[in-house]
Amino acid sequence: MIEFLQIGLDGLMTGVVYAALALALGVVFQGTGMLNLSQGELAVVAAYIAWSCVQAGIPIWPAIAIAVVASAALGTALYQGVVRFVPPHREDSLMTLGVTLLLGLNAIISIIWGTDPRGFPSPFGTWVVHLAGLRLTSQQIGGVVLVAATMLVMALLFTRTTFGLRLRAVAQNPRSAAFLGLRSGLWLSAGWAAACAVGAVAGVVAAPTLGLSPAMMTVPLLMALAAANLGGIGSRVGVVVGGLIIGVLTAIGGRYIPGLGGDLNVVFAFAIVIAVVLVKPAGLFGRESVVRA
Amino acid sequence: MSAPVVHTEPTGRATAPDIRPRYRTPGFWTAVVAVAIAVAVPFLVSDYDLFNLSRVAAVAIGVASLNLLTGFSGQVSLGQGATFGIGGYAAMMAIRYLEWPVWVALLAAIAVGALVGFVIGLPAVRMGGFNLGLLTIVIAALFPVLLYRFSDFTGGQAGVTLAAPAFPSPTDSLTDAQWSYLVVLTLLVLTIAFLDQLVARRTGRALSLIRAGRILAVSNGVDVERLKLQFFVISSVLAALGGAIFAFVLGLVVPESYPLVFSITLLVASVVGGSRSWIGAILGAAMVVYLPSLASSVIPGEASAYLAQLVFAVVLGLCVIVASSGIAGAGRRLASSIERVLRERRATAPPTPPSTTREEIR
Amino acid sequence: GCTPRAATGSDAQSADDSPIVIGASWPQSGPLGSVAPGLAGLEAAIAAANEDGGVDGREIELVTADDAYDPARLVENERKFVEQDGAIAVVNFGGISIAGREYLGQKQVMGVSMAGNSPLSDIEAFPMQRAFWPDVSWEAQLQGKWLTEHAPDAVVGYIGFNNDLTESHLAGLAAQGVTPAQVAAVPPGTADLSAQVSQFQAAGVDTVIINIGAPTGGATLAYMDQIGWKPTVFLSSTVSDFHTVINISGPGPVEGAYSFEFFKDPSDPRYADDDVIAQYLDDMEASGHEKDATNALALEGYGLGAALVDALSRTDSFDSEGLLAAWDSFDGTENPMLRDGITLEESSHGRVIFQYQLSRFDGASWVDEGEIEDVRELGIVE
Amino acid sequence: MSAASSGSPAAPILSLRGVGISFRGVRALDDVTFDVPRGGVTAVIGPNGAGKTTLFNCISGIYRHEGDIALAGADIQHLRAHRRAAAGIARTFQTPTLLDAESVFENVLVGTHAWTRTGPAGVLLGTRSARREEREAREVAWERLTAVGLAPVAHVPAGALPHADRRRAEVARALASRPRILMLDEPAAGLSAAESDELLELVAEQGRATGMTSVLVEHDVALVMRTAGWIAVLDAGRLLATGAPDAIRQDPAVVAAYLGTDAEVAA
Amino acid sequence: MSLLEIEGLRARYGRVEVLHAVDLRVEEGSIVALLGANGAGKSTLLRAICRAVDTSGSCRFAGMDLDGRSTATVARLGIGHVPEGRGTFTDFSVEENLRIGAISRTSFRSRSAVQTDLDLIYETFPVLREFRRRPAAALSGGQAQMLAVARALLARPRLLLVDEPSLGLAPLTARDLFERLSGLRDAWELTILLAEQNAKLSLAIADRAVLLSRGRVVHDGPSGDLATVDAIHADYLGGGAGR
Ligand SMILES: Nc1ncnc2c1ncn2[C@@H]1O[C@H](COP(=O)(O)OP(=O)(O)OP(=O)(O)O)[C@@H](O)[C@H]1O
Ligand SMILES: Nc1ncnc2c1ncn2[C@@H]1O[C@H](COP(=O)(O)OP(=O)(O)OP(=O)(O)O)[C@@H](O)[C@H]1O
Ligand SMILES: [Mg+2]
Ligand SMILES: [Mg+2]
Repeated sequence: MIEFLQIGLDGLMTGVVYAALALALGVVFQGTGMLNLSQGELAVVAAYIAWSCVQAGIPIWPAIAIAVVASAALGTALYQGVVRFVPPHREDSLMTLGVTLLLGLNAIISIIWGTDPRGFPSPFGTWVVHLAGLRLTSQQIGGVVLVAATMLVMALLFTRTTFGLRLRAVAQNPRSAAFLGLRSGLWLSAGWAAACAVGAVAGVVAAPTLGLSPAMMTVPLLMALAAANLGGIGSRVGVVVGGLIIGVLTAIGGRYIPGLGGDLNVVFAFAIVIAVVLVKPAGLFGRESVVRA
Repeated sequence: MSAPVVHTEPTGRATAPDIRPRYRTPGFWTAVVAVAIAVAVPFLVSDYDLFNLSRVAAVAIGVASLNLLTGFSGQVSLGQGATFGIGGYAAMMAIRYLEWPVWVALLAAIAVGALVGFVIGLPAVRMGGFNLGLLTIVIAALFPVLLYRFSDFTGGQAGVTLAAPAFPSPTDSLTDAQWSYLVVLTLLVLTIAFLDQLVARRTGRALSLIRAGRILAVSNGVDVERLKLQFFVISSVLAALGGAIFAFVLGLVVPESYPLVFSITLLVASVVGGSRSWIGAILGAAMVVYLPSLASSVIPGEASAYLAQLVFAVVLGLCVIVASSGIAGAGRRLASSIERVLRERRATAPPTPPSTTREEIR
Repeated sequence: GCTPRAATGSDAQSADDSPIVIGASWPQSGPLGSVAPGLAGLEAAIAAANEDGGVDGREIELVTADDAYDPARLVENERKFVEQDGAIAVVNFGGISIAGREYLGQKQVMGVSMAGNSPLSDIEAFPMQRAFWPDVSWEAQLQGKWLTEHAPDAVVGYIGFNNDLTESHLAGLAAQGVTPAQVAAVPPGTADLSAQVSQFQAAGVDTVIINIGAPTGGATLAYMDQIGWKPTVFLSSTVSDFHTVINISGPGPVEGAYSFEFFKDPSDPRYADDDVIAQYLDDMEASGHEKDATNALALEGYGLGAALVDALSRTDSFDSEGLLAAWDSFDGTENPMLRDGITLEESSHGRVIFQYQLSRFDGASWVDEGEIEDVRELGIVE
Repeated sequence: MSAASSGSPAAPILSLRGVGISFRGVRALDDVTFDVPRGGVTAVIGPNGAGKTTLFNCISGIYRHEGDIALAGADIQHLRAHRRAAAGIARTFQTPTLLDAESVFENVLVGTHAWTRTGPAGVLLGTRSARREEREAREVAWERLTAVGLAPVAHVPAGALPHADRRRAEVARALASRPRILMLDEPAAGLSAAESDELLELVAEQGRATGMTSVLVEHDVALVMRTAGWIAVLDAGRLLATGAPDAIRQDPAVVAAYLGTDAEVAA
Repeated sequence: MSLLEIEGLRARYGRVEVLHAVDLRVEEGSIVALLGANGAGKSTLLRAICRAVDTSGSCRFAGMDLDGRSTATVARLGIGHVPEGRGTFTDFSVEENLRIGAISRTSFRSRSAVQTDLDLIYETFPVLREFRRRPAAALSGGQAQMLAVARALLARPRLLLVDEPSLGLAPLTARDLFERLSGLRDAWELTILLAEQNAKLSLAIADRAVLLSRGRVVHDGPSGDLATVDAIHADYLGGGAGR
């Protein structure tokens, strides 16, 4: 039983990274209607920026702050420099653009920082908590707190301010939004900035566990996609819960379902996601959008 | 009934626009010329180039199958590479373990492709864009893992290889590479002719309706699920065929050939080439085959591989931005605007009779 | 000879002074982009040889191409090397070399791969293909043998990739009667193994064999250290160097780990004063690759280059056949990448390295434990 | 298609029995029961949100609904939407929905899907019957297109049409499906009085020629009174009244709920 | 000075010009009915004022030149637009749609002011209050039309451009709406440019009527005049001004 709980807990902690990345995916999806496949790579950039700052002698927390801000700036730049030239509402073009950004960012990361994997210090120190036979590392606890805080900030931003409303309006119907005085360029880049800031948190939370390498977010991105489907990409709580569930299901599946093991463990999680979306296409927390004649 | 305001040129037609026979469309003749050139190519270039061209042709079949799915029936798949790979494995294993002849092995690949298409298609046609994206990306991600997992069966890392060329030249006057290229080219042309017919007329219109929205489609009598499933299966069949041909060209199948990235690359090729165009499929395939090595050959020095990747990404990005309907779409637009300019120049020469001015046609 | 420069001494005569062409298709981008320094080492070795007058007055021309670890591109590159550049040998990295061996066989061109994958030992079916690293299963047998001798009751957990390396490794262990109680075979890209570690712990694992590269191996060791779990650790030789593991985990978590090693690590402080390494570092710098010089993979690529130059210096004819014959006749040949006392040897099955030095990480450096072991003498290889 | 393929001429072409539907608590239709007489124009009127469009959606099978619907005596409530379209139920949409990138002609041509039969295989092989059918479809589409007056813009992309022409294109598309029942959802909205009269006249003419029945949802009461032979009034999802135009005009409940003072209704 | 002064305005879609040198003035506080047959260019004129199509020519709003400004800026200057096809945010709830209408009102007092206006809107269209939590996509055609008009009103524009507001409204509701608009003109100092097929409804509240034909203004005068103009331009109005 302890083992089951411990493995579930480990999965939950792994899921934190998925959750953070899925949150970023969700923000950019709500804010721009784009499924941004380069979100993982953007998170990697943030992690490298933080790492470089640490190398330059900046303490870890300011370094992380710099990475978050720089990511937001990068997001804005990407929107203004690239994304806005692609016709919106062209799902496949936007997705291809995401792949293009992924390849491009990956190349830039590799050129600037090299492909050699590196260690990344945990900003939370290296202590361990034992509780009722279960074990949590400082990194795991800190990651949870950081991601929860990010989710909270996003929730406040989206519900307490008109930020979310503007973002969604511009994404959903740029023409009508313009008639109401919303500058779509401004808000779309704001959406990108917010998403990239969230992505930066994902990168910084992931780096100490996963190590820094240009490909570090490839698998988490896949999981984050599944998380977004499971929870409902339109729901901030949904994507986070989705990420955690995916983490747990993957860990449990790998351990307890015969024949899955460490490589097919994702099958269990994915099968459940697919079953859920077949029954509830908008995901667990998503709201079905009404289509009527 | 009062006629509508028309701000474009009047057609003045009194009857339904004719169904133009294929041989009267410019596209048909472009295709004929292209095929003629393609047939002449093996006698002009080296075997090495033919190998690459054969790869392009095989990948083009895969991209075309994806065009059918994405461009025409509106289902974006991120997993076509897996089906492509399944076709390759099916054909190679049929030859290697069952010792079936090559052509029968191709049929086996087709059958397996149909089965896979049906199994994936059943849930897929019930899913919308985002969910379908996940389903297909999962399939693409799991495929290589499964290949390793069942390595007794699939050969694991060593994969399955052919001991002899799949399409050996029957005559001494052609090298194996030349012959194989011609065979692959023929299959590509047949595939495209097939697809071009398939999306014409009534089915083509049904597909437009489906892309425009479910309610519109069913209100016009289109059985959306059924048609989508049919197209999912056909698309898988062609992907499997392309994969089998690709495997024959390469002479082997190994898991590394079919990572998730490959599936995504196929989608990129489809979009960049032009997902509603068959020429686009070939252009897209040529792009993914040639551009990476081209980019690495023009960029010398340290870190060249990643600069090359960056160049690749920039070129893709430019294509997506400049030509939102793909390179083929941009080409078509360019051609039609040239045509229009020419036409206008011709039209402005003689004084236009007043009875045909725009205002008058109401 | 011990450096690529040794080649200069060759006294074989040839009327021709056109360059000898060798092709290298290597992952420089893509999923294995991080192995690119191997190619840098290879280039440095060839450049050094050319600097010193080449082989028999002939320059060695190394044509390279990126294959992004994609078999189709590998085959494309090989075809280009062979058909357009006239290469007499083709060098690759890793398991996808399998994709090209059929073609090389047809064209009668020698292929050398830096890979421990067992299928590449099959020189009967593919007589033109050689592999530079020893077969992984041999090292696995050494580990198994050590375990049966020193810890017969060990409960073993194994962590590796879900590919044939793991299969070969497990087969090697099994040959020595060791069956891991727990196997975690994960796909490349998985980095968070905390659940697997918990599973190992719960199963009472006390010995962990890690054959998984950067960054996962290092991250896992760091995690194990943080949670205070200290089993006996075996690191496979190819994943025990500073770049792959120690720089990521930090030295502490690796302390006490064992590894059967055969190559040096330019980052290991113990080689700070090593002449051969100094020469290597100079050559890396001279060829503009100083950035990669501390990477063990670069040293291995350099070693591979030196071995090729050595073979060329001994060949009668500068073609594939001659090179292959020379390659198959190493005899106690020193090589810059190999640890002291280990040499390149001839064999009938294409591999050239048979000796290992059991090492233990003392917190700063790998230190030798006992004598060099030779898998041929131990009966692991005939 | 024959006008009286089944049932006696007196029998209703469409009968609704207890049709109802709810959306998350909103009872959009409740126990709607009435018959649509064969031939001519039947109007369905009612205030905004009364359930008129929803009724069309139920009849065309887009929603799963309660109750029974019979087309010419045959139950169709179990048929899926595309089967109902094939059975001869055509409609237009309240917000005109066209394939904006395609030409107007293509937009009308898609309407023929309902009665053409060629499947992918037939298209692929280009059989003689497939070609004949295609030719016929094009002729029908062209004829309907001309009838609504869109022939001059046949090759213009539908996205460029002004609002009123979009309505016409939709009507032409529906007519091209050779319907037995044509459901028009506010066809006159955005058209001037003369234009809508013309459009409705055209529909009526088609009805006389083919035996097609039209069901009209419209807020232009004068137009309704002029064209419809039979009127059903919905209010808040319930059937308020049915009857001939004169009777409806007098019905106090209808006047209160929908029509307002008599002045509004002056034809 | 008129609130809106348009001179020689041209608008084009791609290469096709559909407005040819339109001149138009809208006085502050007036209601101007824009009439014209199908395809005359009414919607295009409204879009041109909002800079939502390719335009040239002069267009001044409250003394400011609109040339070179974006649609969003024009909206922030105080021009509201109820577009053809409504353009509601279908995934938003009704109330979100309304609130987004007021999003550009930034004065610090606006919060309570918006609430007051919202209450007024709910009073006018009780059905919107009833459905305020539902997604706008669920609304019926007429309800959505009300929402579109209400949303534009909540922005408290100085100039409201309305494209066929009566579309899909039941007769009583349409009459109500027009009365309400006429009332708001005084209460909120609105100026309204009204493109409407239903000439009878719009002429009833309009001070002036402008008749558009094939992209040109063919009549511009007090709305009462249209009885006589009617005969001349019968075909432009499609056979009669009144229904
Ligand atoms: N898909 C749906 N989800 C939720 N509510 C719906 C849906 N469809 C219709 N409704 C509700 O059902 C009621 C009837 O809508 P319907 O569109 O049928 O009205 P209508 O009579 O056509 O009105 P109008 O004249 O304004 O077009 C409305 O209150 C509407 O909000
Ligand atoms: N998006 C577009 N692309 C090209 N042409 C267009 C576009 N929209 C409108 N037009 C053309 O501009 C002209 C004027 O259209 P507009 O929509 O302004 O007319 P309208 O007066 O509003 O008509 P209606 O009363 O039918 O709404 C029409 O001839 C139409 O074909
Ligand atoms: Mg309605
Ligand atoms: Mg209009």
